[in-house]
Amino acid sequence: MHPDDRLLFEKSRPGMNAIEAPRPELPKGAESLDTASLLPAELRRQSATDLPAVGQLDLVRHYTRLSRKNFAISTTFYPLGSCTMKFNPLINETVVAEPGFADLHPYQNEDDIQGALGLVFELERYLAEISGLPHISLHPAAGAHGELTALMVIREHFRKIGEDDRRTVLIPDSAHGTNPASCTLCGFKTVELKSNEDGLVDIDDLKKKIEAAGPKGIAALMITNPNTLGLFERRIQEIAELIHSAGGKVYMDGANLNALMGISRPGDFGVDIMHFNLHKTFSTPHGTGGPGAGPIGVTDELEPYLPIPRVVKDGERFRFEENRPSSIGRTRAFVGNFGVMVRAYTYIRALGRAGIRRVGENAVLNANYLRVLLGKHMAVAHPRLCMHEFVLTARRLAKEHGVKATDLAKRLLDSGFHPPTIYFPLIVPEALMIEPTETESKSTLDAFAQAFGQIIEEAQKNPEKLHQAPTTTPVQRMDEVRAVKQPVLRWRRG
Amino acid sequence: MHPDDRLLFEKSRPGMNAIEAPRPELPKGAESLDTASLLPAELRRQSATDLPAVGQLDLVRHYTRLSRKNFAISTTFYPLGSCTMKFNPLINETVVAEPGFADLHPYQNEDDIQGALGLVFELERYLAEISGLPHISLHPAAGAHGELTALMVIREHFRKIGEDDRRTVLIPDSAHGTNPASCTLCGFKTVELKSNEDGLVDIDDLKKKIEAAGPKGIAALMITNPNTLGLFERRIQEIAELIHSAGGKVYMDGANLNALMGISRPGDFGVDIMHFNLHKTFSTPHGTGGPGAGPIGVTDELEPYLPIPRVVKDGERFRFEENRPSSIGRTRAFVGNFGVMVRAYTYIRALGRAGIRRVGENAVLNANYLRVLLGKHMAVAHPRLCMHEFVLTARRLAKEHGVKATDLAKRLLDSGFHPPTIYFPLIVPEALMIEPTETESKSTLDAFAQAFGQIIEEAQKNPEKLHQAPTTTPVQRMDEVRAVKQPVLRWRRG
Amino acid sequence: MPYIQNTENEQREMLRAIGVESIKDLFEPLPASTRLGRDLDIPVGMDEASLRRHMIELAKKNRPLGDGPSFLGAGRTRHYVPVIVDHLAGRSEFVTAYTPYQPEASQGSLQVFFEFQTMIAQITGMEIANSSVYDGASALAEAALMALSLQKVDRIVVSKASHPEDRDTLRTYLRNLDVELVEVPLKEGRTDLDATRKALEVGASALCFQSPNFLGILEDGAALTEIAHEAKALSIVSVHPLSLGVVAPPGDYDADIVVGDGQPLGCPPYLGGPAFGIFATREKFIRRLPGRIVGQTVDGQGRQGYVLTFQTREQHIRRDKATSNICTNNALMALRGAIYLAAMGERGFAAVAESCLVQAHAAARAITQVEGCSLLYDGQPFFCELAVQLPKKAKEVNRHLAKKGIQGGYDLGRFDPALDHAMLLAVTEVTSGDDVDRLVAALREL
Amino acid sequence: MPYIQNTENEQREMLRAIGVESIKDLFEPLPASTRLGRDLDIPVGMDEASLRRHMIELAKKNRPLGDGPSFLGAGRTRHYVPVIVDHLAGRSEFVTAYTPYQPEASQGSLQVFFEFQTMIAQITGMEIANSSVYDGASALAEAALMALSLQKVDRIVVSKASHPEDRDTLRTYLRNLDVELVEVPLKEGRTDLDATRKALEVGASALCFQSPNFLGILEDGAALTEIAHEAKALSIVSVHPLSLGVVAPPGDYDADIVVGDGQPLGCPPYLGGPAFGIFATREKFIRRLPGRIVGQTVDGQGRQGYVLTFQTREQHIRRDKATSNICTNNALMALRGAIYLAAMGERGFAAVAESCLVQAHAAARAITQVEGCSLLYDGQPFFCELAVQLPKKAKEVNRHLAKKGIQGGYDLGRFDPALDHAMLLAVTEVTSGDDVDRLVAALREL
Ligand SMILES: Cc1ncc(COP(=O)(O)O)c(C=O)c1O
Ligand SMILES: Cc1ncc(COP(=O)(O)O)c(C=O)c1O
Repeated sequence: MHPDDRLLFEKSRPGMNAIEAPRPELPKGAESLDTASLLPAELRRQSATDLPAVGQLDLVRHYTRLSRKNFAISTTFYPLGSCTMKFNPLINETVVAEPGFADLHPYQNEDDIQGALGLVFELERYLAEISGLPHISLHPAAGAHGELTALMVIREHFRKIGEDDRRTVLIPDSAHGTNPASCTLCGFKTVELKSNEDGLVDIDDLKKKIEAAGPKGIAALMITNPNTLGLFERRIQEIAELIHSAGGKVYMDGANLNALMGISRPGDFGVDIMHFNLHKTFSTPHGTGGPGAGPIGVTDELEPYLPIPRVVKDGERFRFEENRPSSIGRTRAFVGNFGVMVRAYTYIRALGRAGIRRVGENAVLNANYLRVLLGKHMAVAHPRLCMHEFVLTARRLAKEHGVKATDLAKRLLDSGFHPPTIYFPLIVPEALMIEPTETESKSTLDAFAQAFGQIIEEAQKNPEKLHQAPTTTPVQRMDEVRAVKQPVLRWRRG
Repeated sequence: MHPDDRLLFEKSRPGMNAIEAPRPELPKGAESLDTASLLPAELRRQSATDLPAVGQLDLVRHYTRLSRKNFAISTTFYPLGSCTMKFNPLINETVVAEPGFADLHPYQNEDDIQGALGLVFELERYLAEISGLPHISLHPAAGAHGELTALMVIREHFRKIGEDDRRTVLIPDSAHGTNPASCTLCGFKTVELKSNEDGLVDIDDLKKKIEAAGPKGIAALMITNPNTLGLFERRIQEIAELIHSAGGKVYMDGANLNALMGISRPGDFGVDIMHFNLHKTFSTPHGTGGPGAGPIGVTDELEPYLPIPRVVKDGERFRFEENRPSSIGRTRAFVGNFGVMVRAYTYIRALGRAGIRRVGENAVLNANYLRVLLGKHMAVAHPRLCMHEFVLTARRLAKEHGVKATDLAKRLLDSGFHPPTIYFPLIVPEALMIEPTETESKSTLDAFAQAFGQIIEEAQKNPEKLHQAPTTTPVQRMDEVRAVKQPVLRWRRG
Repeated sequence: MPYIQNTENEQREMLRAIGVESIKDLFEPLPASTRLGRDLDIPVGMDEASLRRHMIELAKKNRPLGDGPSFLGAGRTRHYVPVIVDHLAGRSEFVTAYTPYQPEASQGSLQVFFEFQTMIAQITGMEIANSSVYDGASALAEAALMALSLQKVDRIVVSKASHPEDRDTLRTYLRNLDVELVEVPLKEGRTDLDATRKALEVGASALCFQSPNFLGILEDGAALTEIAHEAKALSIVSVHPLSLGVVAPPGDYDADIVVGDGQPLGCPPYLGGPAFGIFATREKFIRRLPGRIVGQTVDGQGRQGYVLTFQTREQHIRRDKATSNICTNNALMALRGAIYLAAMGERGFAAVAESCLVQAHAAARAITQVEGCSLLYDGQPFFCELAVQLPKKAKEVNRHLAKKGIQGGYDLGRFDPALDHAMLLAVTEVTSGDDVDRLVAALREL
Repeated sequence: MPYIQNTENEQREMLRAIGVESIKDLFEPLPASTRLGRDLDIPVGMDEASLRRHMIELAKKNRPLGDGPSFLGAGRTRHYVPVIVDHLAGRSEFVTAYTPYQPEASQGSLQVFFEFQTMIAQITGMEIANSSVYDGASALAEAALMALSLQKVDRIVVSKASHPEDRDTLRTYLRNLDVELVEVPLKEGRTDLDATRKALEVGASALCFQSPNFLGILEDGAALTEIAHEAKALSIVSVHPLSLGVVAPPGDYDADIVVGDGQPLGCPPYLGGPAFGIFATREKFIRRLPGRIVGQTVDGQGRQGYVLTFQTREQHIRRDKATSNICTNNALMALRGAIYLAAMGERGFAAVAESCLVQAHAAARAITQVEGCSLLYDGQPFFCELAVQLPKKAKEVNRHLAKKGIQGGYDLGRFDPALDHAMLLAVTEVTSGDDVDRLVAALREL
């Protein structure tokens, strides 16, 4: 191992630090303070933190080298399905660093943050226009948080109208794991809906489950549209009507909104409430796993329950509004992930109305093109026009050659591409879920398809190569069982 | 080849661009301009530039991937002798990006750039104090440019005092190539001085060459101290006196000033004029080969000849001064590489007087420590206390095992370290010139020494491995002969 | 549009390959009735130069805290962010990667999180930590949920001295789960120990308190934890992470879960987000922990490396039985926290905390020399925030300070109407002596 | 000191390994008389937070051009720098590497320079380019030296319409080489063709001119080049690189060497430096070219790659016989230029140049509607700078403009005392219509 690849703690040399801490700055005449007496002994820290002590160059090398061990959109194609790994424009990063955005406090006088409040207000307006849902809250911190917040809104609504017994939420079997998990956190019971052979909601099953829930049992349907197979729920309006007639609300998981932007609006096809993922659809970066933002959009009916604070406009002045008796309250501190909002706002303004529409169009174009190219090498789970993504199944390869989706993924790493999402959605065996996004060029898609084709060929001729892959990465396949059986979750002084 | 590794031109797709050019912004009422007629046809560009046309993501990937093919201080130890590859503090980069430094014009009213002029003035003062030479010009763009500018100062001085026939410049055989090259550009004739077996200027040879130059022949001695062997010229004062008695000036190449900072001052040991390399000693980055800055320092006697503009202080106000009749004039446009000066100033202020001295001390400590470690594996050209660097010779290895300095260098790449400077200074056969700098930790030096030791062992047991090295880099040894015989100096449409 | 890569020619080629005529045909799966038949009503796009100008104008409509002395705290405190944090966390391989599902392609992030977990454990004095949740408030809510699932008593007790927005969040999370939330009153600016004992008498899954609490006062964490444990409740402590440089960490007094908002560790205040939520606990609770955890293991060659582990807790595997619904967390901000802690190191971390402590106390001394100004809870220990009694309404005082170019403190009337003549002032290592002098001078003018 | 890595313990260990007692002993090679027996008289060091504050204060003592409308040109013009230039050129693997002596460890830089050379060749219309020299002025001097070594006539002719600092630099470089430098006068703001012919009659190694010239006027490059060639002199043209998006490149009229300052291509003005020098010429002159050149070749495996080539021209091999003394050049700024050109692309590059052209002409029209303001050389073609005759002294006008928050133009009285009632105004794509309106309004008040 190169010495610079050790853990920070192993590089630590007592007495070093990468930053000289500032000396205390005292007001005039305060030099005489007896600093030892400022804290009672029992409140003073006695134990050492043992934080690593390294010089600045060692620190720079440490993190620079670590960064180089990541695959990232900035270095290669990263078609992780359901994650919308699109280009993150650098202008977003430049503007959010402005002190006029970064150095603001949530409790400043509203007169001092009119630009920021105005940005929040406008961004809500844009998201409302894009979704067709008139009211937006930018409060939630990520997609799953948006789901939870939205489910709370639904629950609060039913509580308010005396129907708090509605506790059933219907969720298609193709849904993302956060959907049922969020339901549980909100005190809802989930019932799974079967997908039909077209990969869409089975309307008969839906009817059955609605019935089974009893007259006042359905709280909501949580539907993802386009769904996680990359398919548009053609009968969404009919589905929404069924739910509505049962007194339920239609919740849409908006993780896949990229496909629809400027083309079709959830609010127009029967959705009552949805979440957005700003870190996916709106190009704010994924940051190795966040921060994100998971705004929610609602109909007029549900608006009173939105979390606080709201940002409202009085004449020309923007202000926070907290006094909202029907609100669910807060699901986090402060207004939301403002830094993420700035980026999303910047992105929308860069694209504008025509650009936003071209996003949707080209996301779908790229996905279909790649589907056709890869479809030559492997079965597409639902071989017809897809939206922003599509799912392949390696079932045959697994059966005939013992090569599984995970082996293909690992081998793609050796070709220098990040693999697609694998084993999701759960209803497709040996699934590879591929979302190229609109920001990739045709030549990248061609190159990926070529590499993929070669791997499939190799899988048939020399499957062992795939089982041993990857070989070009900093480490090879990791022993995940050992990680659980002999857990090492932190460094400890040896 | 990964498709993202192609040349930009090969990725070009007509119609794309990574940045939307702004639409022309016209003053009120000027919309009617007939733009086609603004240039006579014969002055209009008719030929296409054929600049590459790529989208923003492709461009980001292109340069991000390219950057990852470089070894750099931020990723690994880079002990290039004579180059002082020290850590480049990131605060330097942060402050120089301030619009108050970056967005200034050389012809602004001086009242609007008092901060900048004050910085230049202070930086000159610091360099004067560090060097012991009272007057500094920050004009030159790099070390070689500083040499040239300084030689012009010397020539101008002799011209002024009627001794323009002094055209001989004495240069030790260990000197850097820029020294003789700069002399030629200044109309001087160079005479080489032999080094003695201690690696220092041979005083007898010096006397002989002074004599040979005739009574009014010597213009200057160009001496590097510590010299390129990493050795301090112990008899520098005696040498300076010999030159001075012959009527010549002592020029010091200050590329190696790092070793002396806070400990010994050229102005105090007989130097009349010298250059600094801000990009080496003062941590402004090397930037894959610049920009640098090569300020020069001079005695009172030589001050009148310094290039213009000078920055002077009138009371509390700073201003440019151009009206200096004895000045050599300009060797470039404007005041100098101000962006580099801001970084050097920041660096000096961070370190302060004590820190600057610790730089010199630890540069010498690190070099000697590494010398001792590596000396166990290979002959040190001059095995005694060195200053900031030292030189090994692979002569024996070359003779006995056919492994040359270049083979060792290439094999070090496979260990993840940047190799030292090789084949310089010219007077040491199979030279490896190693400058660790003060910013490396002992553990890095230990790790390097260990890798080096293993390579030496390998060189004896399995020299072929070294001849084939490197094997872990993006390309292996390049065919340099072909590059000259079949020159391809640009891309052309195929 | 430089963000979209297809030229018109390429679009045509691709459509041909797909076997359709036009982009419109691709949307055949959408019934006409689901389509938007018009342009979106959002502004037209902007070239980069115009957009940048526009954004700078928007930014200029805000007054950054750094524009003058600022004493706002109450959940966001200003600290010096070393420039390396921006430079290193800005590396695009961190910014544009996602959750490290493929460990071989993500050893960078994974090692970062492993080190982050270690450093959070080190400063809190706890055994383990996860690799971040959203923020301090949701971390508290997750901690309560974890306690509920461990202790199975449908009751949570929380100190009224916890941040009001944290308490709100807790209330919102618990509201739908048939869990009783009980608030314990204060006494002299601290959680009332007797009232706490009493509130826990009928049992609870956890006692939640914050130290330093919302009024800046350091709680007697040891006593509160003991009270909780006597009632078989877990002790959940919300911390200001930087305070742990000088203040005894909850691990030292046997707390069960430590949460907090990571903003003071290298994150700009950003109007309240994003920063990251800290979550540390005992190793034996590992299977009930929310969020991502990175573990060390080896590859086939025996090389040390890192993976996401104990994933069976998580929603993508456990769905409605998961310990939490969290998926995307606040990784990039946690990375900032990691770089910050590593940059300060053992010594620097303690030194910054000491600076906050000393400067806040020096400021307290200077402020209380002003006629009519006194510490609201004189004699109580505090870290970097002080509750000050004022001669006038805090609202009015803040208006006066604003006129002097000073960003005043948090109006405690918002916390408790009875305290409308008091404000909470934050003084940290970036508050200069001159800032305090200006504040004092302005206060004298009241 | 965080920049120095040795702890005291380590220092002791290292000294022991070296076999000396103290750091002082390491300096035994320095005779006592060469040692400084005292501390340096420079300020004490600063922690990063204080240093940053200090630097921001210094920066605030300057007025950035972007603070208001600005019309200064004359060798530095303001252009929009796309943010990707900063982000990508700021990658530490570019910033902290050095000259690519080891090609296997430097393929990144080498490919960048190969592409840079190509793009410079493309925009200038020349066959080849080097990988940058210091700046436009020194590039001109190097070009003259190259011409001298090729043509061997000790005479260089330069147009008086070239930038005065370029001419100064040329003069300084030639002064020590026994070369005669002859300046050709202007006629109507352009190099006088007849005078040029005459100046070249006795022969010269080169004719140097600038287009657009210092007065903003586009020269008749074809005519001047023909005159030079008739006299067997090389034609050396200094260009504003952005002008080449709309203006015929020197390669199209058979120029021999093209130089220029790269600042307009993605470099901030930085009070005059650093930017980079452009140097392009004919392939047959390759062995006389100054500076570094990157060539394409293959490795042992046949993989395409890049190396520094034709190094036998250079000082480190040829020493006193080298074509130039240049070693470190301005690589990182050239990288900025490369990213800029690649970002704009064929279309964007032409579009920006067109914007400059159009906006400058629109501004000229607006300005000349002001009583007493006219173009100094009406009817002459210009790109983005205009020489304007004023009703008052330029100095006075600039003072008035400054009061209005406007950074005025370059006082042409500095160029030629006879022109003290004229100024050179730069109008580029970043000059807004509003900027021009404000200028015009201010001029009306004169
Ligand atoms: C379909 C779907 N829904 C919900 C989520 C959850 O979003 P987040 O990770 O932002 O919490 C995801 C993200 O992976 C998703 O793909
Ligand atoms: C000893 C010595 N002198 C002079 C120079 C020339 O300096 P620069 O490259 O800045 O022109 C160098 C740089 O490599 C050097 O090492």
